[in-house]
Amino acid sequence: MKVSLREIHKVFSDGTHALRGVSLDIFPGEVLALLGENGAGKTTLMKILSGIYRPTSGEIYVDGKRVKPKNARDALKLGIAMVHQHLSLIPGLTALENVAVLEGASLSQVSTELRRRVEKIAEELGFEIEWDRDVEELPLGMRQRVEIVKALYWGAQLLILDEPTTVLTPHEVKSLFQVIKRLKEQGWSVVYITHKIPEVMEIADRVVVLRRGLKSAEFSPPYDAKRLVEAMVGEVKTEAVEKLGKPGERPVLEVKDLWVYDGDRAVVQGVDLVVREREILAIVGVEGNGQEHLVETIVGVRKRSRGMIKIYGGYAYIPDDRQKKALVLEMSLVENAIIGKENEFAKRGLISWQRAERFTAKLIEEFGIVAPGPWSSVRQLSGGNQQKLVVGRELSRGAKLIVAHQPTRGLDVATTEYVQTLLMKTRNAGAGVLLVTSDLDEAYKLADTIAVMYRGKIVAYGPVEEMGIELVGKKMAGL
Amino acid sequence: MDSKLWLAVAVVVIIVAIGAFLAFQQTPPLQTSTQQTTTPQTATPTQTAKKGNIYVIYDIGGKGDLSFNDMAYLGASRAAKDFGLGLKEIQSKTQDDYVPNLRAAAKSGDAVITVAVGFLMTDAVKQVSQEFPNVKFAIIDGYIPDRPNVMSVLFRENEGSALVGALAALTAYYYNCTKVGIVLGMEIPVLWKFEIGYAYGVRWAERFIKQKFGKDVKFDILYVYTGSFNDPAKGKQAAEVMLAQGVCVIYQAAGATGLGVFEAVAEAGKKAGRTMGPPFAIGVDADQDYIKPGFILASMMKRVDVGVYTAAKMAVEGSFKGGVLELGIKEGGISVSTLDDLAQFLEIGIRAGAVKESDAQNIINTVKEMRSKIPTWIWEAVDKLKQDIVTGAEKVPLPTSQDQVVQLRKELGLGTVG
Amino acid sequence: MRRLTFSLLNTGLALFLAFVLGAIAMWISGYDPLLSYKSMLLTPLSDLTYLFSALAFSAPILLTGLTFAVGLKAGLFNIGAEGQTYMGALGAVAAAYLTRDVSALPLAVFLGVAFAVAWSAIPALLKIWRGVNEVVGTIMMNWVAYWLVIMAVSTIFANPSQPEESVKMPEAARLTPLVAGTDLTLAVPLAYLTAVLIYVFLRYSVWGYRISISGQNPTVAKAYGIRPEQAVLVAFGIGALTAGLAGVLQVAARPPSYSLARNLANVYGLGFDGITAAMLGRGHPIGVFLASVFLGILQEGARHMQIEAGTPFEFIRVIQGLLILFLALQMVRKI
Amino acid sequence: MIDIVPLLLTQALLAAVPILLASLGEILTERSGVVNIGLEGIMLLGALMGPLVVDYLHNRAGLHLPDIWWPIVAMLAAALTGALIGLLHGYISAYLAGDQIISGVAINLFAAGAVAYGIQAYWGVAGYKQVPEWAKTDPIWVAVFAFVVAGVMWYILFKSRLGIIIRACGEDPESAFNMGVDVNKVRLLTTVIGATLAALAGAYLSIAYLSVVTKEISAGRGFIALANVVFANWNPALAVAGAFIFGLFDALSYWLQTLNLARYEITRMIPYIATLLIVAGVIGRAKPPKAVGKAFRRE
Repeated sequence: MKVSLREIHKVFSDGTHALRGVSLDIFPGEVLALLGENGAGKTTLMKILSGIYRPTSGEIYVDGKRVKPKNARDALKLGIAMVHQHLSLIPGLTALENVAVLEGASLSQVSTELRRRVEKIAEELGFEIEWDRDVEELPLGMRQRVEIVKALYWGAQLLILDEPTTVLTPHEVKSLFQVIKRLKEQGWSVVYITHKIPEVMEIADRVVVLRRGLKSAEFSPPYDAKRLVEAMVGEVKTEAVEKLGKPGERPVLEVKDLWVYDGDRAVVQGVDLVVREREILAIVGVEGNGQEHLVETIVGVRKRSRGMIKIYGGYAYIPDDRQKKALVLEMSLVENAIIGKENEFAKRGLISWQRAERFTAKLIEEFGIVAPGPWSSVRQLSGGNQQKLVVGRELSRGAKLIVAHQPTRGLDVATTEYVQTLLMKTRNAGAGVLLVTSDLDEAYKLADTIAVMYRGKIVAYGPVEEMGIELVGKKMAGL
Repeated sequence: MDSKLWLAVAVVVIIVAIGAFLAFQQTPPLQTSTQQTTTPQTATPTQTAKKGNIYVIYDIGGKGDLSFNDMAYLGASRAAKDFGLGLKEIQSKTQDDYVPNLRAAAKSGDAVITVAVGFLMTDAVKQVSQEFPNVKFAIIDGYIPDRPNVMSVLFRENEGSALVGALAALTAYYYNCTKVGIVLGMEIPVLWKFEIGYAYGVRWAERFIKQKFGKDVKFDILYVYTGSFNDPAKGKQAAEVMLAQGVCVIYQAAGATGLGVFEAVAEAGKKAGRTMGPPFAIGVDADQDYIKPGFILASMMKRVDVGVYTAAKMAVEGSFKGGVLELGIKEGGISVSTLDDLAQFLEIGIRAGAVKESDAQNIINTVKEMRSKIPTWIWEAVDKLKQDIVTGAEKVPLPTSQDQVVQLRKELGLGTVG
Repeated sequence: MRRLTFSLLNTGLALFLAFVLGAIAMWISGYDPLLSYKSMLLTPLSDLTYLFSALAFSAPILLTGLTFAVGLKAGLFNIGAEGQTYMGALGAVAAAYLTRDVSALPLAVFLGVAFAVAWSAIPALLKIWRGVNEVVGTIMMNWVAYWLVIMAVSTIFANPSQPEESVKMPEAARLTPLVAGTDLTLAVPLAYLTAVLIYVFLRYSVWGYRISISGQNPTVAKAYGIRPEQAVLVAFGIGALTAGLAGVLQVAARPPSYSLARNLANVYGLGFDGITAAMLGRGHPIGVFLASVFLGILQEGARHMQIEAGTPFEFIRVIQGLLILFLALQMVRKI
Repeated sequence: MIDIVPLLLTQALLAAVPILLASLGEILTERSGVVNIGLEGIMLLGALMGPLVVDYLHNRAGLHLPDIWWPIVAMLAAALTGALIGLLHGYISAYLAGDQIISGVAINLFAAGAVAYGIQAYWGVAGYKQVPEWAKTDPIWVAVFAFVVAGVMWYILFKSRLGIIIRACGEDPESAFNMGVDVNKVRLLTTVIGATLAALAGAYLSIAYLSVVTKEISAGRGFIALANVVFANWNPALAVAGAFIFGLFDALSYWLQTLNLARYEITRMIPYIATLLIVAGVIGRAKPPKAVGKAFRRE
């Protein structure tokens, strides 16, 4: 099956011009890597192909015939399926029921035929899946496999994988690549969305690079990593982040024997760690190994079951999902800017909104936030500007401990650099940073100390000099 | 605004239109009562030309309470017709509406008499009658003895309740049953008169039986306050519980909740394969014998309509004076329903189009047959008690405070189950 | 600003359509819509007695409406105002029972508010500790309050000389009409002042801010040191404060009875009217104020509609229902 | 004392039926993501429209039917009324993305006025009207119907493919939409069915259980049904238990009262306290559908 996209434009209702005329061909039996940094439009483009978004203009052809998929099901009928980065299985339904949604409404039960065939597909791919559990309870890796099986079951011939490795261990990544190769051999097309160069080099038959909503380059093997990067980020002047001085002695965060349960599952199991002044401790690991619970327990969103957490000198918190965990989207910048420090703007219990507004204006200026005004709602801001607001707010707390959870996720290169620089500056000024990331590059760039988390435990811990990338990779995979 | 909006608006309009069309198919349009055909609902020109208006202020129960509001309407509309007056009805949503309602009536300047229905309006009438000393007020069930422009219409429901208590007990005795019951609404002071009066009548019947047959019979009197005047389901459940414990006659003083009592009694009778009691229910306030013909032994009639009519009449004729108009058995304000009463009520219903003529005849026949099955000595006994009350030979206790009620319950042995 | 414009336009359009449909319904039923509306909306404004009566009705509705509005801010669907109003009234009655002089008034406010707050703490704590949905919690507490207060008024607090109601507020402790011959008591300015205070509280106070954050996004609140549980407690507590005050004022500042009826007829339904006011007023204290005045005028207008046009009382409810239905439509989204 | 038990159980059963029917409807509706707090009003309208339409057809339109058909006609009339209101509420909630709570409150207000007025306007009697013998049916049939509905609904929600679709709309409308589910259509449909069941609950009161229409016949049962939905954790099987327990406590209270074991106010409190305790203690945290009450709009 040959799929062609012609001159696709997408303008979102908030005015973002995400795609500015992209054309693309996907041939049968190839693995096409769609490379680009966050916000380049890769995902938007593929969501249009898979029926989730409607293009503002442009045309889609499947085997030469013009098609207009209205939703994912239409696309699937055409043989196109997408496995989303934030998987789109429906919570509250079992894995099997998620596959069966597409069967359509009927008073009959999910057929045994479906179950049999689904299990067969899973077996062929070497997947082990608990079909009768609520998908919410399944680990992320397994959910991804459910999505792949679902796509195959419903006859997809073009499989779009959106950043599939973020939720996988290195071992799982390997087996995913094998699956992709096997699919390719059987004549399937795979579109592989990523911003990770090594993955591209390993798996792709062809690479298309997107930048700022435009196709910037196309490559075939053999690839030159450097040229790939250039095509992806353009020319970026990266200000080197300089680490100044050694970590101090005084701790700003102490965690001892911390246990956290989610339901009856121990998701954090006896974690010990210390963050000192002028130290960045990077906790790396594949997502879903308890990092989220660890962070959220430290900042008090979740309850610990056992253990001790001591924070010296206050904390700032940059969560991994700014829209859900850091900002109240319906409220204004001013109201968002003073969350957690509302007392500083209050006299006798009454907040002075004038002072809060002045403070916000300062944040806007200092951190280069592009916003219609301090009283416009945060929802109107772009993702990067939302993150700048969060980072600005948090760093202006003057806390001794910064808890940064995936602080650069979803940001473009420039903003990523900016945020990283800010973190480093804060460290240099004497604060301690707990950086939780799944991006090893970021970890190595910033950290003084690296800890690896696997299945709720810290499995390796040491100064960055002693933690070689190979060792870390192994530990992340639980080896 | 988009097309969907208009569609939604259209849906609403259509629903309302269909509903209204269905509801108002009948001609002539709009009669708001069973009892009256000729009382105009709206202020028509002919009406404004009338000599004035009777204002009726209903309490929060409003019309349809099967109690004093309905009966007050009945009396007021009859008076309006007889004396060529207009009728203005004002419904109260909360207790706070009483004063403004009375004021609005008083301020209108065309009120021949303003009738406040219900004891809850006592304070309000006290106040507004003072503000408007030239306006005539009547209050039903409320006690305001010292105002020249307020007539308090009170009823001795305890007397009537004693009569139906005797009727209940004697009928039960006739059917070899020793348990009677009473289902009440919310425990408010007015209802004590029903409860205690009923119990007194039952105990009187015991003495009567002893005298006549030389037998010692002891009746259990079960009573339940359902706490509600508007939930028939509660009345039904309460009555069922009583029936299951062997109660065969149940008196109700519970407004619309009492409808459930009738339902339970009739259902139990029909389940036992009967078209008539036992078990029996006893109605209250109005003549309710028609609601479940054959299963309602009689009704304790509290003629609020008579009270309202009398007050209006006095106002029209200029004989109105403040003070208390107390209506008991003697004055014809309290009675036990008769076949004549039933016929009269049904006649009103037929005129309003609420009852079909053929149905009415069936109802009367059924009730007649039922009554004839009750031996005459029972009716005579009830009559004797009535005479004794009129002459003052029997004094039915009249509880006015909680302590008295508690005391009387003990004395009369209410609520004991054998 | 745009949001405000939308709100006003929506409300205006809803009002218009509800009245038009109401008129059609009246016309079909054979009543005179013009006369009905004139007597319903204009007569209350034509006479000071009527106007003050309308304002007197607006006071308790405003207070219970604020309960719901504060709950909404905290993301709660707190329909407990009904029961808390009963408890407030019970507190006032208890005060009247305990002291027979002017001190009954402050005691009434204290006890009434305390009872109401204690009552609201139960569903609040059940929500926090056991995750009991506040809708269920408050519905159940409303019913329990209903029977409990009836029992109290029928027994210890019964008025021996007028057993259909509770003991009366001592004469000295009553808030009597400010203008003789009307129903305008201090309750009205007090309620309006409360609305202003609640507005200030929600807009300017630290806790008001925390409630808003918790209501909009509890995760964010938790992450930055605001405890949503506390916000729930505070929102319930403030709500109970106003609802309890409504109950107290119904006893202490409402002529002629200055007591609590045995069937709770002078407090029953206020909580639900408050929900209506809060919805009409879009949950904003000033909006709730305007809505409660409007509802007060409707309630006063209802009697004049019955007198002058002979139109039954139920039409008021029908129009209110239609009005709120049209509000739900959110008819104006784009200008 | 023991011989009262069958009666109490029967009473509990019959008192449970309206609560059960309404809460089953609401469970279905909420499972798809729409909340309808207008149950009370819909019950009232159902209780009125059943007898009213039958009366109209029989007495005014002169329709001749065997008596056995009239209760069915009444039930259908009530169902149709419920369906229309459901259509309105569903349309507002789903397609217009209006505020579902406001719409529900409006239904309650509207019904309270319309039913009181309707009884008066149609029959010319204020407040109440007896339902004629020939239009009545034995409540047990409706009880059986309610239990069948509970079973069917349990099957549909948790076993059938339709249920998967419905739950998907309530949990994650975005994803459901992307799977080709017409979310708003599903929501409209479940709201219509839910309101239909609530109206049948009302008709049960007037046609089967009490054989009378009064202006306040629902007497708060719609709100109890709402509580029961939460109590049942949105599960039809548990809703049966919840409604029955509520009915049982209700029945028990009268019995205790005839024994003079407690003041009536205390016995009347029992069901509410019991419900509260059960919800707090036994069921613990309720887990509502994630998208309940939230409108779905496509990007």
